[in-house]
Amino acid sequence: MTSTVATESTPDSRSEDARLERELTDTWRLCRGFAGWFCETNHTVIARRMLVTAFVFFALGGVEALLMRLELARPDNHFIGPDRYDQLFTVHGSTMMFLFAVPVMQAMGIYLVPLMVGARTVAFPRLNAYAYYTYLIGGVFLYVSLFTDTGPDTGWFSYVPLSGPQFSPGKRVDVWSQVVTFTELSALSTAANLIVTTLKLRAPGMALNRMPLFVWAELVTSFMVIFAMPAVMLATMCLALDRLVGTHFFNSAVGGDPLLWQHLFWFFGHPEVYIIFLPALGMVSSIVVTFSRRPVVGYLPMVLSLVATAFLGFGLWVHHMFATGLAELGQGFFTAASIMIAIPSGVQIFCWIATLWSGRLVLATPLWFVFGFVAIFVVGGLSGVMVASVPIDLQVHDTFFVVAHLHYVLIGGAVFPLLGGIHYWFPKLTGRMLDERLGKAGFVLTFTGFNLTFFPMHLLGLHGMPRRIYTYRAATGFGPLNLLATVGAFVLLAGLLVVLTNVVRALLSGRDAGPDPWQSDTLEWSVASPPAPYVYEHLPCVAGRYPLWEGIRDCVVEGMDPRQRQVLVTAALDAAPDHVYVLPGPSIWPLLSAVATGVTFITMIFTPWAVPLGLALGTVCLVGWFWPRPPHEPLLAEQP
Amino acid sequence: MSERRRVTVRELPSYAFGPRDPMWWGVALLMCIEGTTIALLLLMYFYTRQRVDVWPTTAPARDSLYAGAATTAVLLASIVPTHLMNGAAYRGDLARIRRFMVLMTALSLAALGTRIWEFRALPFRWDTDAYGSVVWGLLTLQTTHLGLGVIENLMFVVLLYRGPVEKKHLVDVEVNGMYWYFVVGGWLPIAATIYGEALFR
Amino acid sequence: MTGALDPASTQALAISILWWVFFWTGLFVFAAVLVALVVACVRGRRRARREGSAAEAVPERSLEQRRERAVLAATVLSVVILIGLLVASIVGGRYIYGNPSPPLPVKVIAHQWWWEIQYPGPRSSDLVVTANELHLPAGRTAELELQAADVIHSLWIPNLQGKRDLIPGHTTRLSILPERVGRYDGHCAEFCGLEHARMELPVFVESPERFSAWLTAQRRPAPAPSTPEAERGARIFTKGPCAMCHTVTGTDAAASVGPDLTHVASRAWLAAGALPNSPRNLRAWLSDPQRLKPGSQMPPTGLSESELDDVVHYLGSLR
Amino acid sequence: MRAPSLLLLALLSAAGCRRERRSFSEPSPLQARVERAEPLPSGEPLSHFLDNAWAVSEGARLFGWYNCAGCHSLGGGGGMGPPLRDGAWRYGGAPADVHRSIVEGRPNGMPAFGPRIPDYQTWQLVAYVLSLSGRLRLDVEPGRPEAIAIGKPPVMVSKKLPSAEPLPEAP
Amino acid sequence: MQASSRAAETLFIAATLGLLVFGCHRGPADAEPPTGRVVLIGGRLAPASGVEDGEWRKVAKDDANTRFSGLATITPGNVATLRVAWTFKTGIARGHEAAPLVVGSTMYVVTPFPNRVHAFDLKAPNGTPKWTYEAHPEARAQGVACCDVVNRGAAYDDGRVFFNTLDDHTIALDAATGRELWNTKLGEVARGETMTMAPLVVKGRVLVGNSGGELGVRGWLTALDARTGEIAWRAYSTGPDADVLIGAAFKPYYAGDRGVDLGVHSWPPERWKIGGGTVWGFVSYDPELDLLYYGTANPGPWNNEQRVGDNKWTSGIFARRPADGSAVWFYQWSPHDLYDYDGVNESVLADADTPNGPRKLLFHADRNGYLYVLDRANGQVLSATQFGHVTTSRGVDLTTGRLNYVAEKQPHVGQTVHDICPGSPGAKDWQPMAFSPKTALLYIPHNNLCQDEEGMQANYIAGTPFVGEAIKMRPGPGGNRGVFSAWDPLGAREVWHIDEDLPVWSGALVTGSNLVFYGTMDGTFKAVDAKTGALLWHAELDSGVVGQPITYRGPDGKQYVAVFSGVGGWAGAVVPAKLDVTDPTAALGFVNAMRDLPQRTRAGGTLYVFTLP
Repeated sequence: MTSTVATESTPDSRSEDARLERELTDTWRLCRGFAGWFCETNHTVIARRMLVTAFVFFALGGVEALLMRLELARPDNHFIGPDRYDQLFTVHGSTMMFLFAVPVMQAMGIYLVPLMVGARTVAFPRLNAYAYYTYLIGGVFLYVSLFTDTGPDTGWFSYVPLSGPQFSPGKRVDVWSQVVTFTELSALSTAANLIVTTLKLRAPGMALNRMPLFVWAELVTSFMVIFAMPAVMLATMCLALDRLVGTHFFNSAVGGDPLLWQHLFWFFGHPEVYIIFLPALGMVSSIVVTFSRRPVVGYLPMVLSLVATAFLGFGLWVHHMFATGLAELGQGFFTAASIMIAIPSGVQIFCWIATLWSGRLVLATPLWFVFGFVAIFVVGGLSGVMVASVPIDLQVHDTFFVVAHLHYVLIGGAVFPLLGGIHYWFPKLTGRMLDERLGKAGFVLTFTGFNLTFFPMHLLGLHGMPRRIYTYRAATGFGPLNLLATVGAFVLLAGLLVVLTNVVRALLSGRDAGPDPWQSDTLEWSVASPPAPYVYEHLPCVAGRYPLWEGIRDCVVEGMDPRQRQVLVTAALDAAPDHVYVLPGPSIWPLLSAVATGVTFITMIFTPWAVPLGLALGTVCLVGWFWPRPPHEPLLAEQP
Repeated sequence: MSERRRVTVRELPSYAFGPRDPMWWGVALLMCIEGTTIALLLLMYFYTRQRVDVWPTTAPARDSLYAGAATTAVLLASIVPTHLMNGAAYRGDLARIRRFMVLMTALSLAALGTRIWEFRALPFRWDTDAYGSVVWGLLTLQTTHLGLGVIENLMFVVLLYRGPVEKKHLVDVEVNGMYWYFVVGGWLPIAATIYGEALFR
Repeated sequence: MTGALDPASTQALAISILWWVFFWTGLFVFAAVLVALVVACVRGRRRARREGSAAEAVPERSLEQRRERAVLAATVLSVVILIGLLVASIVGGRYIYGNPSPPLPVKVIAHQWWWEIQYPGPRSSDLVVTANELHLPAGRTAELELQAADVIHSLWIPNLQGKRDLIPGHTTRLSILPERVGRYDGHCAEFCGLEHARMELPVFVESPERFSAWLTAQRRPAPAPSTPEAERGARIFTKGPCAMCHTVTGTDAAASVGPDLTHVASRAWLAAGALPNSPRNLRAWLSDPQRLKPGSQMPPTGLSESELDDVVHYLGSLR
Repeated sequence: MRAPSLLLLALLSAAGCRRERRSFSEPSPLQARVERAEPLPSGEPLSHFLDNAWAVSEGARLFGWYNCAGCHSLGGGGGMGPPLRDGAWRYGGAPADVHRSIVEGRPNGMPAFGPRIPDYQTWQLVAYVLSLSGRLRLDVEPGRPEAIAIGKPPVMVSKKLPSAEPLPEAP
Repeated sequence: MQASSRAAETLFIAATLGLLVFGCHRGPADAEPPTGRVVLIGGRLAPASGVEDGEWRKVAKDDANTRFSGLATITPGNVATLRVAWTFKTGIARGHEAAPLVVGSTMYVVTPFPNRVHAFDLKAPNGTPKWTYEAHPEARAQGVACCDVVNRGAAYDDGRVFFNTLDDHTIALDAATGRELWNTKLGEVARGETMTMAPLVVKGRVLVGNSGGELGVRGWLTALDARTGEIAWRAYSTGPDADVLIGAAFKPYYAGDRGVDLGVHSWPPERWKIGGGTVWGFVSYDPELDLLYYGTANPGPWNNEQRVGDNKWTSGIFARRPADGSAVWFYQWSPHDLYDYDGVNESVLADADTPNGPRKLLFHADRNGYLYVLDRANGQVLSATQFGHVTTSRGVDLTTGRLNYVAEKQPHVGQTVHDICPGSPGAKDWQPMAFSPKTALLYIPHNNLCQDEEGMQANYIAGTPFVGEAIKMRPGPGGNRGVFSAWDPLGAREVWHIDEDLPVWSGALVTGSNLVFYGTMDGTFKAVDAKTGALLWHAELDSGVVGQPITYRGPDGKQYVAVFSGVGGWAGAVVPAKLDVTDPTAALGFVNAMRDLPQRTRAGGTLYVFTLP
């Protein structure tokens, strides 16, 4: 279908372009006004809201971490009582894992994947809006509960029977299980959105082996979400049923089993940490390629290691349960699997180093964050290999050594690449450049603060400091290292505040970035910054893996009707154009459905009548959402 | 202006069936999610089974077996109209689509009816013991899928008879048929587990 | 350097050796990666200064193959290292389970926020029930049978052995062969509620002679109160709130939901490691336990001052 | 539109706070045990226990520990002692009457636990006993225990607590 | 509607299953007999004691506990015309488990709490007592009576009537006037002790025992001097040999029962002080051997994991000298009892001529589901055969005497074990069986109950229950909760049985004219043929029958049959105490099996006397 026609920029083609732009702007215009805010479904708008919300929750999680550090700074400290401290560390863990890490990575995906694959929108924009509102309601519900003394207090993985009906009275754990259900519902919707966008809306010519590595990372992550999240939704639903209507899934007295909860939760739990970590790998790949000014070494090994990490991720959840005394043979298998998963990550790091080794480096701030990532993540990875060995894990499991390990791989492995990605894509999102000096200063402070805070925890763990204790005796000798960690926490806070000031300053008076400040290789740098609502005037088509570098920026798709919100659907493997369908415009129904879901789940805690209520609301929303809107393309001319 | 390669898409159709259509992928992913949930709940059933000394603790009465068989029969029967409806959808034959959609919706409502009979026939409640919880869990999960399917079918019936029927709705009909195959397919392992256990106890 | 890296038992020794193997290997790998990163950074910067920062879309074929072979080599090396570590881990693992000689049976039951320890004897009447203190003879393997009375706990004595969870509905085992005599700190390592932080277990490893002396002392029922205060204290104890939860073998107080106090005066710590055992601390604990361990299931007894003195005196006599 | 929603939020959070508060060493609301004789107040101090889920769950634990379950059975269906699950009260079902039954005992075999149970724990037991007949707020009702399945009591039609005057002496 | 339709449907299935089970002649024949059983072939049995006097001087008719009366005026032929002669309402609505006594022309009865004694002049039977004695027991004793405030009857000897009150007093009354002669206090209600048993008077010794095993009460049997009421001797069921009166004369048959101070060393330290082993059943006496036989109840607490060891001397049978109480032999029915199988059930004494000479036997239907035939001279177990559906044990090893338990059915703390049969009330609880030397058969009223059970940590507080088990009982296989069976002890096989819907909680009576009388918990008093079990006559009483029927010859020479109605006891507690049937664990789990009883009968208490028109 591709025909090559030589054209030159005649005056009428320039005016024809202007008319095209006017019609596209009109077709894809954003909603106006207060009401418009709620019915907007443009993927860049929703993604920006999700990013801002995620970072607000990151800040709240950070405040909770600081309060915990203040409590642990001195032995026998009663700055916060045990009840309040339990709520703090549970809400800190739940916020960081469910309300920040997964949503922020998916928000970056929702914003960048359509741009990178050359599409004007995600496949299901209304589902995307619904996902954001559900996530927002879940997060607000958690924090309203925390401020009404109903914050969950049994840890971010809430082991039964402590979180069961007998040992956790009141509605605290119910709040936790419903918040998890909210965030998982949102993550599943976003993941489905990303998969279909990546597989069906790629620009013509972008076969699977020409997709950018960040898009590969988001695709693999989304498939992990699809198969991991149902486990935790099932687990929290069974816990809620145990607590509210008296079922016996986890009641060991009647045949249930507390270990069943652990199996179900960690079958989701371990893939969850890879769901957080894989998009970060995609960001690092993008940054390394751009600032090495050359293609990545070993594109295929990188993709295969992403897929390998995903598959292996599902096979080693039992390493969280070595201390439960399961059969030794089983532990041997899971030790091997847990050690082997270090290999794909190792391959990625070796490929990045090889790329840097043979590239022409531009030492911009994003690359500094990548260096910080490599340094910290390798330490986290190695302590991970240590924790994979059963005998060592029996010493360090549920101690501050594990707290150090998980922060090294999560902050090191995910937050540092994320900060690098923010510095790298900030110009594209806002059209402004961040200040390099402030960026590097922020990195240095964050890097030192991080290591000051979390490296001493390795030693504390080995000395015998258990996890989740609100205080400790002076005689245990944990005091000095804890004080050091608290000081480090404030240095880390300082670093993050520097990054924040850099962002705010850039928003107010940052240098104009233009479409491609870093002369990068992927398609999102071929559009304006920030991109127009219709993103591409002409949908691009691609002939290589690094389109902007291979100078074939001018391949375009024509024949799309600018007066309709048309989407070009292409084949999954080789992205050959297949058909063009019309996308529904903005709609209020995603918000109404999210509110209906919210009302149902929240009232479910208090009364079983929430189920019929939810059924009624759900039906109304389903009909409102899917009912066809004019203009109609009637199937049969004569029938109404 | 360098040479501009052009890919023309003006002649492409406005809808496509099967995996060529994004909505098909959306529902396929929903089937993966719900399929994983069914698989995990079945694993929970067998995990709990090996921990309880007497299983099934309160055996389903004969009445339950009849009810289970009835639901299974109705669901299997509903596959035929679904298959024919898909065929009609491929050919765009609105009259036959309507007829089979009504038949399929009727059968799905019948399945909902026999499911209520199943719930009433169980001689134990969800809070009697671990066995009761897992069986009620499996049945409730499947009823959720069944309920969603019934609502969608009803919506389609109303749309096909009253509303503006568009070309792209053919794809939606085919996708709804696929989801219905999943509802029936999801029920078979659950029925085999619950009622098979009671038969060969 | 207390804790896991100061082993006082065969199991802890095996684990600490394995730890150092993993540590030094990890350090080597970390150093190698860091060096590679720095070198790559320097070379890359120098190349950028030499050739400018234009993007090199299609790098030279032969150089690219050499780089991919380098990556392959690094991967193979790390696979070899990881397999080595796996083998070391499995070999090391064998030491923490094996127990050659017939073990000393000890039963540990974890409650919300204290430890119940039982030493079964040859006859049923030789059973010793104590709380919040574990005595082990040096040189003899002790097999701890672990059960939980309410939620999941985890017994962890860093100097002696890896941790093992105590799970309601399951019985798990932990075998320890202590070598070095001394006092070690045990902790609850699985979050178990409000006072998870104050659920410690002091462990005393003694010579076999001292251990059997201690055991025979613990087997004797509580000595009868000798002084008038002790008698008054005993009466308050058995008639008042104490006998609703605690046992003093030999008296009418036989409730078992609270710790056994038959030989409470012989213990080094009070309230699972909350505070050292002294009459003053015992008095502070009895008058307001919620201030020292908020959320603990020990209620304020509401005894008057004189009643408190008598009870403290009586409990002090329970050697 | 904003005022009522704010009011609703305040109401909900107050109810939430009251339901969830963990109070450990607060002094007994009814002064020292020694002043047992003065008339039992009604109203305020009770919501401190009757609307607090933690107090009810502590009451459930003590109902087992202090052997109330021995005579009144685990689910409150009765045995040696009368059933606590139905609406019939031999010595008055008001919280104050139940409190007096526990503290002073009753002639037909209920032992006096006054000197042996701290006062706030007695009020926690009262809260749990009233939950056995479904008299507490739905969100304060305790969940199922980690034990053999007993099933919830039939929810009482009238949530109103019975009046304070005791019934005539049982035959 | 839904509940009843489901109940009907379960009955339908149960009935068909029941037929299946009945068809295969449930009973010992098909259960392979435990190894090494001694079979006495062609033995002739004679009642240990004397000739028929037409009276009913002891609750069990005679020291051998046969409950057999030689009277034969009422015959299977004319029993159909039996009608009420007179009745007396006691005015108490609790469980009436007592047996009336008839001495000369006076009948004496003891009522449940508040334990009144009424004497009736049988010459002018108009239902008004000649005299009434009010014992005024302490009201708080009702709070520590585990299984309803019952009393199982009085004893008569030498012009005196002896009986126990719930608050641990043994009282002697002058038979003629009802004047109190002496009143001895024997136990401490504050520690949970009560007394419900019927005393037995032997050679001037009044033998009484306590109850309260569910409250951690340490059991004893006490002998009081019949004239003065002082304690002659007291034999504890646990503790050092001195307390248990074990001395040189003690020669138990089996090695497991030999040892020093086993009552201490088979318990965790000091736990024997709250170890149960109470004595609340019936006592038998063999004048030739001069031996008393009585059973000891279950060890405390029910949760077996809190009392590691065999828990000597609970759930067993003692043979003692009445003079000084010294123990001669002991056998433990259920060592380290797991399911509250008290060993207090009555022992029927009988002699048998066997090919190798006469043998002194003892028949005992225990709660663990076995019908034992012992040699009552030395305590050797001659045969132990299952007479009900048993899943908790595989059989009794006759070489060691030990009952071997099924490990999977052992209750544990925090774990529910299902299908424990027989349930805690046992295959037969206290309801006494009768033995007819004419048919040489035992007539056993018993239960058919199973249960699900979860162990819990029992917390000992003096005066409150010390159990540690959460139980839910269910009807046994066949759906019927009770059985009345005739059993040939020598052949160790069942002859016939009648399936009763409710547990048969009343005593049995057999007469010289081969008539067997027993009552059901829904208030039917039945007479059946001793040989075939055919129902010959029944009468509907005002309340369930848990009493012990007796028969006597009145002053007018006619034969009378008397029985108490008044549902109660552990099985019937749900009615008089108005327990809540929505809680399956109420009344230690019995309510779950007796949900329908409140609709089947009302609480009450009436003495019925029947005679021919």
